Amino acid sequence: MTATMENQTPLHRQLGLTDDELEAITQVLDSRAPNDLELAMFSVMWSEHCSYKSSRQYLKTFPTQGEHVLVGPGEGAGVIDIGDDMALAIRIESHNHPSAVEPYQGAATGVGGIIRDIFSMGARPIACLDSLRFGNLDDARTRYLTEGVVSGISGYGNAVGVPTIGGEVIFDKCYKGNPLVNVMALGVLPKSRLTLAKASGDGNLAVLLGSATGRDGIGGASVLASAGFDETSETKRPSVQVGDPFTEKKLIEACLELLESGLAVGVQDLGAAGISCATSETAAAGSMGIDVDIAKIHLRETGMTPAEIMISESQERMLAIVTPQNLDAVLGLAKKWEIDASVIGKVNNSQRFRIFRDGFDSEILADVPVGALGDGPEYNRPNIRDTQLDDRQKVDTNNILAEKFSNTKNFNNETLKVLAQPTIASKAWIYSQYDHQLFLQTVVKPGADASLIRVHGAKAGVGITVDGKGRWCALDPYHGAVAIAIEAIANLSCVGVVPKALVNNLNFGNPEHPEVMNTFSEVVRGTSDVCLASSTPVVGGNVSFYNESNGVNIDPTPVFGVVGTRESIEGKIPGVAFNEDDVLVLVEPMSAKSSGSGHVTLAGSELATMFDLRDGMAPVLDINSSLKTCDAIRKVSYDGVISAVHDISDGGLVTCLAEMSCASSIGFDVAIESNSETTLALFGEGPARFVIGVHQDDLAKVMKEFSDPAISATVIGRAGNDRCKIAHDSDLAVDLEVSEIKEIWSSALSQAIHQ
Amino acid sequence: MAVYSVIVHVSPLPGVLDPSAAAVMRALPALGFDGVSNAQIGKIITFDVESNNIDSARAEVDEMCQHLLANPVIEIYSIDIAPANESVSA
Amino acid sequence: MAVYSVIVHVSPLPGVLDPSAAAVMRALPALGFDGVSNAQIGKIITFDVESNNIDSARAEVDEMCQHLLANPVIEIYSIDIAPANESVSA
Amino acid sequence: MSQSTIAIPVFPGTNCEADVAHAVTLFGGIAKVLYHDETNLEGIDGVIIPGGFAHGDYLRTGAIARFSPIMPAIEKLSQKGVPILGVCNGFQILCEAKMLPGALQKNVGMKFICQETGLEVVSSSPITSRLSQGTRLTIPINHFEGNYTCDDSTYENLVKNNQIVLRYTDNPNGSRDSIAGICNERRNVVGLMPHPERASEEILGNSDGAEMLRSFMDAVVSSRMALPA
Ligand SMILES: Nc1ncnc2c1ncn2[C@@H]1O[C@H](COP(=O)(O)OP(=O)(O)O)[C@@H](O)[C@H]1O
Ligand SMILES: [Mg+2]
Repeated sequence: MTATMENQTPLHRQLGLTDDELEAITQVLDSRAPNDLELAMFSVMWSEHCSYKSSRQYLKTFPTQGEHVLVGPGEGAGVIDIGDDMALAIRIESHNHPSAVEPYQGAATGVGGIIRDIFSMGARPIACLDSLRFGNLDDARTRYLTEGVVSGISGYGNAVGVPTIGGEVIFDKCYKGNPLVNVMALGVLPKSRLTLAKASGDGNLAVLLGSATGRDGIGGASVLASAGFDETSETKRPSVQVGDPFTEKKLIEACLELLESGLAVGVQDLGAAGISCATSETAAAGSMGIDVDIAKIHLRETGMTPAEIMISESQERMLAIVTPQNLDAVLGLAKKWEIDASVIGKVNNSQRFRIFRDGFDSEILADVPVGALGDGPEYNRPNIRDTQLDDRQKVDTNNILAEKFSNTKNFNNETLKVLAQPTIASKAWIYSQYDHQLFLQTVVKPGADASLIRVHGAKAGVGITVDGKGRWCALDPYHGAVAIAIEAIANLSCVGVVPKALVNNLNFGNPEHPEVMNTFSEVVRGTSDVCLASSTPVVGGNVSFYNESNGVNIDPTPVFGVVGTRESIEGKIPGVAFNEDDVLVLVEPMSAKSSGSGHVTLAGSELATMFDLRDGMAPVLDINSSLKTCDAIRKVSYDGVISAVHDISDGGLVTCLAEMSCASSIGFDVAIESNSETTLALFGEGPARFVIGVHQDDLAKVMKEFSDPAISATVIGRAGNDRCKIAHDSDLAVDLEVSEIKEIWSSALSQAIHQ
Repeated sequence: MAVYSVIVHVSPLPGVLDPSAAAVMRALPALGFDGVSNAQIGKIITFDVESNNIDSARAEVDEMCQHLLANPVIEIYSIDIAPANESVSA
Repeated sequence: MAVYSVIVHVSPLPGVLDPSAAAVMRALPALGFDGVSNAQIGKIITFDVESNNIDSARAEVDEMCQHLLANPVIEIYSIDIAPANESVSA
Repeated sequence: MSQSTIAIPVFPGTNCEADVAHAVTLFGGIAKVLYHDETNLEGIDGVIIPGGFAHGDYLRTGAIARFSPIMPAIEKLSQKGVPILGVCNGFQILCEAKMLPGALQKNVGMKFICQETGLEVVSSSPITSRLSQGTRLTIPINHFEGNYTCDDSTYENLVKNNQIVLRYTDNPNGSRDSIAGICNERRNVVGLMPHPERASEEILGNSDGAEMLRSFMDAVVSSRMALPA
């Protein structure tokens, strides 16, 4: 942490602070230069990762209000009311850079961190979802990363006792050097237990619970997450953190008991910037001051400097603020759950954050205004639209592919190839490694459009999904974000769920590049538009910048977790699997039907990506008619009048029908009339389009639900037999056996991993 | 080609958290075993390898450690190697 | 009382198929390493223990092995023990 | 007869206790979740050791848990003939505690597996009394260490005494002879890797486990009638 003689770069710059930032710190300290410890704490707390200095001005524009929102962005997790005096806590977080350095531990500690955010609010963590991005699996390192990340999530999530009930994964070459690992978590709590991380009350004590503090992750997550990747990343390795799910499990039980019995004034998890962040933030939130006695912090290693101790990111630690009267009871609880506890600080009225060497009458090692660390700079970085985007959007990908296949009438081969893409194929290889059934709550399990859980103690069912197709945002950040948010809502509607809240994880490249800032602000704008139109407030999020390798940024990749409810969990829930003889109906916004609308496109599609066509315009949606279509689907799904439903997403209509067929082992015979080319009709993508399976007797009743002129519903064929047939404008374009399709779709991912 | 007996010893890098050792340390006193300290749990991997000579064998085993047997980001390893008929002491 | 350094080596009982060793044997050829055979993966547990003398220390450690550190149904163990200041070779 | 009371011991790291309690209540019992330092099992009519990761499964699954103060009390109940069921981690703990023979190693595929799995009922026991031999069921498994292993003489005894209770129809983890569940010689202690409580309600899409848990509750009632009041 100290500057070496031979290294002439001043310490603040070595720690990633600019000269202006140093100047600002000096001012905050009343013209005193910070000492090394203070500088170390500022450097972590003012990093991009902790301070949101480039993104804050945009994040403020998200709609965050709603009657049911109990806690919006800014706390450990967002919280919404789900009725019956119950509430849900929701949060998403990335662990991209740690996972690139050590996939197993990076992903594992990502799960651990997000779970702590949830129970710090007084909520019992009940579910995780993961959103993953890797390069293509023909690369050995990518296979290693993929296996490592999935086993890390499995190893930690299963052992800590939080089921991973869904997720998504996309393989694309833009993530080769910089994989993305986003994890979303959900918790449930009685509304009365809601606790915010605030240290109020002069004389209250700060108790550190859980693991001893070691050198792990010294400036780890924050430093790693605030700088891009290049050949020197090797040198960032010593800060790898190792997760201990067993200690976390005990911490969950201890902290929930602590909050349930009213023994803590506030609880805060220790994440990036460790003790510095947790102590100063809780004190600032309560408009108090805090003194920390560094000698009381239990350590795992010898010889640690005060700076190392204060910014260590050792995992599985929590900070509880307790009154002196309750201290013994709190220590007793820690003993029962076999976790270490030590009193490390005292809350006071000073409005200062002070660190003492050994006892509160010893040397003061740091002394800063309590809010200063959390009050980082705010930047208005240059924001300029990429000038190449206009040209790229003019490329007519639909036409290029139509011409490529102008002499093709039979698309059996292309169908099988698309189904074998790891991005399209069944994800069972992943989710069968995750405990997804714990708590006897998973009503719709991974493998469907959205997961659906019953919440013990509440009448409502809770649906949840996570989506984020960066390719669309690379083509047009505004329309791409709209399409992704609608896709998430469409997935929820398949399980009869009304969206209630959105959390976002914005994975972007280097914010010092003006085009990156532009895609960022456009994505925020697109997201906000859908959130407003659908009454889905943003209740939390996370920004991960500097996702670049060797100077090349990843595609802008916003990941949206959307949670919603349905009034009751009882009743028939249609799945992806249709029944023999079901009538198949294509339901879509009327606006998607006209080929000129650009709602359905091959640009950004799986088919285009297979040919390395990466230009064109993202799907352009009419937000209102798309939402109306989702509403209608939600109703027929909730009422149980249909037997099956699946949205048309990656891989287009062919993939949607094939997946329904794989789920049921039943074939289909479908004919589509459209004035577009076969390639677009079969493989075109664009959300808010669905195929439903309906029993003949219910058809008339169901079709009535789609009578709104904004919605189009067309009977396209029937389920049955053991062949999958699609005719387009009277040519038989696809004719394959169910068993062949199923074999390829089910095994392609595991084969690609084990090649 | 000759056959060599190999013993690879893999243990957590100093300073890296070793949760399983911590759990064992915590359990022992409850089981009536006091006075145990500094526990560490590592892996020991033994196998035979064919190679031209002991140097090439060692180089190959080192490669294996880097890529499969150990995780150099969080573990250190050491290699003992000897011609197969001589025994390598554990 | 004196302090003793202990190394306990736990390995699969001969004849018991060890899935982790089998996985290593499967993975090596795929990574281009041929000619490996007889792989076995064991655990190595090192710690310090306080006791009156080396014999009582050994007896205590043997107890720990019997009851906790190894499972005799599938594992065998061996114990190396030495006064803490002398080093025990791995 | 009054409702039966089932003890559900919780070790640090256990996570299926609420699920098992839910299922016990569903099938007419009173669930009593007990922390592992409990030694008084008075009034307990049966025990289900739930799944999870007791002590993090560090060192070996079940290795540390079996030393918990509650274990001798459970063993004492078992000697009286009280039905004891270990599910998943519970099975691993019963093996480590030598209340059941053999051991559970890592799955041959070296991966955690959470999926529906086909089973065949092999013999009658406290969890299969309502199911005839040869009945096929689908029940989820959820483990990394479910690969049942034992030496030849133990295996021969298992076969001779009909102690194999359940077999996988499509051995997912490499278990010897596809063993998914066994009982002790006295047939009151049963361990199995699959989770019947995860397959006991229509709403979860599978109720194949219900008959197993009903069988267990039957066994508890029979044992209460056999025991001196
Ligand atoms: N990384 C993952 N972890 C867990 N489940 C996953 C993962 N990837 C995909 N799944 C599951 O597989 C199913 C299909 O996923 P996906 O193709 O992304 O659905 P959709 O296109 O409808 O959003 C979903 O149920 C999802 O939860
Ligand atoms: Mg979908």
